[in-house]
Amino acid sequence: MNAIDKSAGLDVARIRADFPILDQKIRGKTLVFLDSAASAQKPRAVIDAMRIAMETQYANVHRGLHWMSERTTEAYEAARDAVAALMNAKDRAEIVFTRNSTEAINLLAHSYGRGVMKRGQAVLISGMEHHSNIVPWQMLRDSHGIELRVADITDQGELDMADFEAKLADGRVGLVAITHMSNVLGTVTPAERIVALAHAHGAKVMFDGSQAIVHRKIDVQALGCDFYCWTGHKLYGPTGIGVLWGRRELLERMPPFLGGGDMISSVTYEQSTWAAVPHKFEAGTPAILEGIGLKAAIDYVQAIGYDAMVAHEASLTEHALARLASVPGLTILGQAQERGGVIAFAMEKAHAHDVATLLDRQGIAVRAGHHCAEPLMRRYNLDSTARASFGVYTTHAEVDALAAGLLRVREFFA
Amino acid sequence: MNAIDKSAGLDVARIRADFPILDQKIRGKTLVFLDSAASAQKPRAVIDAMRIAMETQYANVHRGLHWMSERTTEAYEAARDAVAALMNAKDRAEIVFTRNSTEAINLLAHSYGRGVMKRGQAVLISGMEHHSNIVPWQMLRDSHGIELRVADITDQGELDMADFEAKLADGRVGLVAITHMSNVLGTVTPAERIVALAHAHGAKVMFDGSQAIVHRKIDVQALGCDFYCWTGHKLYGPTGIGVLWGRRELLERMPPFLGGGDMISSVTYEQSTWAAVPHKFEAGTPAILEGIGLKAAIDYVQAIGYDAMVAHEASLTEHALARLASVPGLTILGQAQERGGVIAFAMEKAHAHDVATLLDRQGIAVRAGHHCAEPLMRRYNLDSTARASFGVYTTHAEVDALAAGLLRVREFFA
Amino acid sequence: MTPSDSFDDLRDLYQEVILDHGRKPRFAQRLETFDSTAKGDNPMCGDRVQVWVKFDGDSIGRVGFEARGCAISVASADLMAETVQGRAKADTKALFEAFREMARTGTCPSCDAALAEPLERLAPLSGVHEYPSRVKCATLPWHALVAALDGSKEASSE
Amino acid sequence: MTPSDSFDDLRDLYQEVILDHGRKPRFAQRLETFDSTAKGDNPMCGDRVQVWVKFDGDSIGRVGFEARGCAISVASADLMAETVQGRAKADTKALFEAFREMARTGTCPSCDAALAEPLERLAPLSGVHEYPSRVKCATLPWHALVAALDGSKEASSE
Ligand SMILES: Cc1ncc(COP(=O)(O)O)c(C=O)c1O
Ligand SMILES: Cc1ncc(COP(=O)(O)O)c(C=O)c1O
Repeated sequence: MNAIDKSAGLDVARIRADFPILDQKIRGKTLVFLDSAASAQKPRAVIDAMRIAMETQYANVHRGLHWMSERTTEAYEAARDAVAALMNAKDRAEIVFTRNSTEAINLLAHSYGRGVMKRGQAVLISGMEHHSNIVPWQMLRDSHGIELRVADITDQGELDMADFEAKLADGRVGLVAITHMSNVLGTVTPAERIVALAHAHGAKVMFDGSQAIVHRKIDVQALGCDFYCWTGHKLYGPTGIGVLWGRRELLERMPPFLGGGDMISSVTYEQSTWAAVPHKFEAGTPAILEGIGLKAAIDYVQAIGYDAMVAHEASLTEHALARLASVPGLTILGQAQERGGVIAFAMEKAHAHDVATLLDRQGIAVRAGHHCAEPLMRRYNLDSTARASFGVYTTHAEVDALAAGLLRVREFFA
Repeated sequence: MNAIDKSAGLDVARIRADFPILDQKIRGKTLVFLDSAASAQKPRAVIDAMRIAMETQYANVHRGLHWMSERTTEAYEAARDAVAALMNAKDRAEIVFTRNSTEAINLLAHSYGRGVMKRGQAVLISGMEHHSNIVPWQMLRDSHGIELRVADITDQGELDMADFEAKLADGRVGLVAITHMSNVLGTVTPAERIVALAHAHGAKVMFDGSQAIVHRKIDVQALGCDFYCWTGHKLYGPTGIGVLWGRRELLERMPPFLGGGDMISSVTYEQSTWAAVPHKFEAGTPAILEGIGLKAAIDYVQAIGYDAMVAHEASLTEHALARLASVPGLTILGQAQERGGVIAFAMEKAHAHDVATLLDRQGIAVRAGHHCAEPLMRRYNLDSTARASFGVYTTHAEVDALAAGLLRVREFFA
Repeated sequence: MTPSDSFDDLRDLYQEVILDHGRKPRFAQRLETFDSTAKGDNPMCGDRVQVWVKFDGDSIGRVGFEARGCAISVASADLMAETVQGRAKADTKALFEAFREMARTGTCPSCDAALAEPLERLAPLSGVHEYPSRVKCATLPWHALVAALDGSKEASSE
Repeated sequence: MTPSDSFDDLRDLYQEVILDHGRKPRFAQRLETFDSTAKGDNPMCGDRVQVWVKFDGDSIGRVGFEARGCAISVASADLMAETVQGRAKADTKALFEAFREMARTGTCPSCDAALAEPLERLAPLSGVHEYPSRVKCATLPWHALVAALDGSKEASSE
């Protein structure tokens, strides 16, 4: 770790001490974890929050009436408040907990897509989506007669705004569902312009913020969008919990998705009536411990502050782009103006999987494959790439280690 | 705790030491936790497994290529093996992980109900189902033209087998979806007879084993059923994970439910193809930590052994029925021959919520309300009842404390 | 009844006045003549209440109710009926807000001094704040009352 | 190339023979005349292979392949082609099973002694057992070969 890791106002050494997992050897080498975009590591605060809940006050939530159930309900619902504050939602009832981003998007495709949209309308996505923001809309198309449109991206890896607008032109797009930050290219999409254009053409907008939530302060009211989803495990929280935010009036118009306990107001065999939002969308025993862990993660992130996180990431990304440019035969995918700390690359003469394995032997963890974005890979005529991605705990020295490791891989294959 | 707690071959004192939460005071009184049917407490082994995963080897699963991802994938998939062994599934690929029982049943209602069943067929449930096994079928009925039939229960709280058979008679029932153990009455339903009758009339059978899995050794091959679901948090595991088991050939015929990452084989905009079972049904980043916690819970339960657990529970239940019979004005719901350790009751002149709150003030945690079974409550002309339920850590002394606490409540309201 | 001290642990929430109003509510009756009525329903716990109001000019003349529910909700309905009787219609909403605050938090420090006296009468219910899921039991009759004053038939639940 | 000792940490999986077969496969060609062919496809990582086989009576005469994939999968295809050449068709499945066991676990203690010699040739690939998600890279060409022997066009993936 070098001095630069403090320059952005982030004391990375202190932060690293909060993540017990980072301090270890992998295959005899110091761990260099550069796979945070797939899933981030968990700070002590998250681990402890979940442990303490299980040790001291765990019980099922809602209607428990006894002390531990009341306390657990408070803790779980406090997670909703934390999420609402994090995203600047107008109303805590606009926060729906799901398992992950994928379920959030499926909820929307079922409930808004099948329940509110009409046959003949279209959903518009982009050419850089994660499978989780492609497949649910294909399934909607195939079962419900909703057209699926794809806005092109440029060779630089940015949204082609002309094509985007052209695909909105006929007014049949009911919903734009688009990433706020690509998990491959690192591209941050121009959210305000997307919203303005979409709304001008009568379409609602959902952002897939799975990556963006980690890299940008999200203010849904400022963005002006209609839905926004993300996933807890990438924001230093536990697995098993994700978020769908939606404008209250839209959520209220949407039929429920899953049926069962906790989402009803009353049940007879003839007919059931639904609980108010957000509970209408949360069937069954929720991910209670995960909500408690997520709240701890949000508190942790808020204590660091997005400004410091974003500055640190920008500094790391700039450093990484410069260092990787010095590795012969390496091509970086995407050169968007606005980008976050996710960098995919291909190495001449070496397959991405071999690159990843050979880095792993040096203790360096990167991901390799299609990154759940096959159509995007195909756009660049690739099967797979390797990808390095950064978190709050990533150091400039780790970026240097990556560059050095890649040079060795290149030599090894020469 | 008295000698009797050892008589069934279960050293309850030792078991209690494994559950850190149990050793505490609530409102100044010793905690008597009798709400395990809503959600069970977690042994140290589960807490530690999740903590250690986060401290030493956490990463996203599947296609990680680096050391921590490989290890986490192994640990997560080992949970599938543990579940398969627990239920005696023929094939680990038959184990689908969901968030909870509720999602498992919704998955079935969507994928089997909308994907395989035909308009005009019927689903047959019983009069003692949890909302989670009612509402998804209502939604299927209303969207897909599948009839919903309800087999009566007797005044004793058992399935009315004559009515059950009569409702199968016309051969239009495609699926029987029925509880294996009632979360209100404690009734264990005659699974083998249900399967034999259903199959004879051409219907598949799904058991809602949310309660049964805690109270009975489940062998899906011996039961002969087609689907079986349960929820991790009731079996001493974490929230956020549940199980749907299905016969492989049926799962293979079913279309996917949620779309996204991890459930595909390949994706183009025109068409996607699906991964093999069980991954076809597991979209997005799974509940990884929860899988790891669930495996620890299963290992814990297996080490105790179902025989000892069932004997302990039978002994507790018998004791409780006798003790509660001595409280004047108390009515117990259901008197099934075959029953597990879940006892719902109503007290003359005292509302169930008041009973629960007044027990809580004595440190005794019970649940009160409709227990997500409104139609069943209505069957007995009640709005709500209080419910005590037992776990491996429950002692006979705690049952005595419940009886004593209820006597005080009765006096207090007299 | 057993000497009250043996029930000390139960009594901080279920004070004698609550037990008493819960057991023998004075206003638990449908009014023969009334100006407005509304229902409240808490499907989560099965509590149900209907409130009838007879006005007396700008004031509340008389309130009656029918309730099915726990002791807390019946006592709350009865104490409410007793407390609002004779009060200006216009003040009732403020009182409800103050009561709700007290039910949620145990006190209402920001409350108008003018409400001190009626709040005092409702104070035995303040113990519910320790039981967030029971707060609705105490506030349900008030929701119905406010709905009746507003001329809507059904209280919107919280 | 740098002296091999500086790459010791990389070489236990990527032994020289693997790099060599991965870089310059000897059998990487479509056969002009063949008796059977089949494809293997691992959509999870994009590896793709096609195998052609020419029989020689009951034996495998010649094997050619085209592969797109990582060094492990290309080297495995090449070592496979070299190893099975001239072997009885009937033995090939047993060899595949033994190889798969070795790829999964690092050894094959239960394997038939008769397979010792060919397994020895495939042993450089045994290092993949440390990387469960790469095991398929090594076994994919074998799946295609077995499919070709069985007369099916597509290998069923694991
Ligand atoms: C019989 C029964 N079915 C279904 C459920 C729903 O389980 P979950 O809330 O974990 O989905 C429960 C527990 O609440 C239950 O007892
Ligand atoms: C842009 C993007 N969208 C969606 C997802 C899906 O997230 P999850 O797997 O948690 O549902 C991811 C992460 O994998 C992602 O990076």
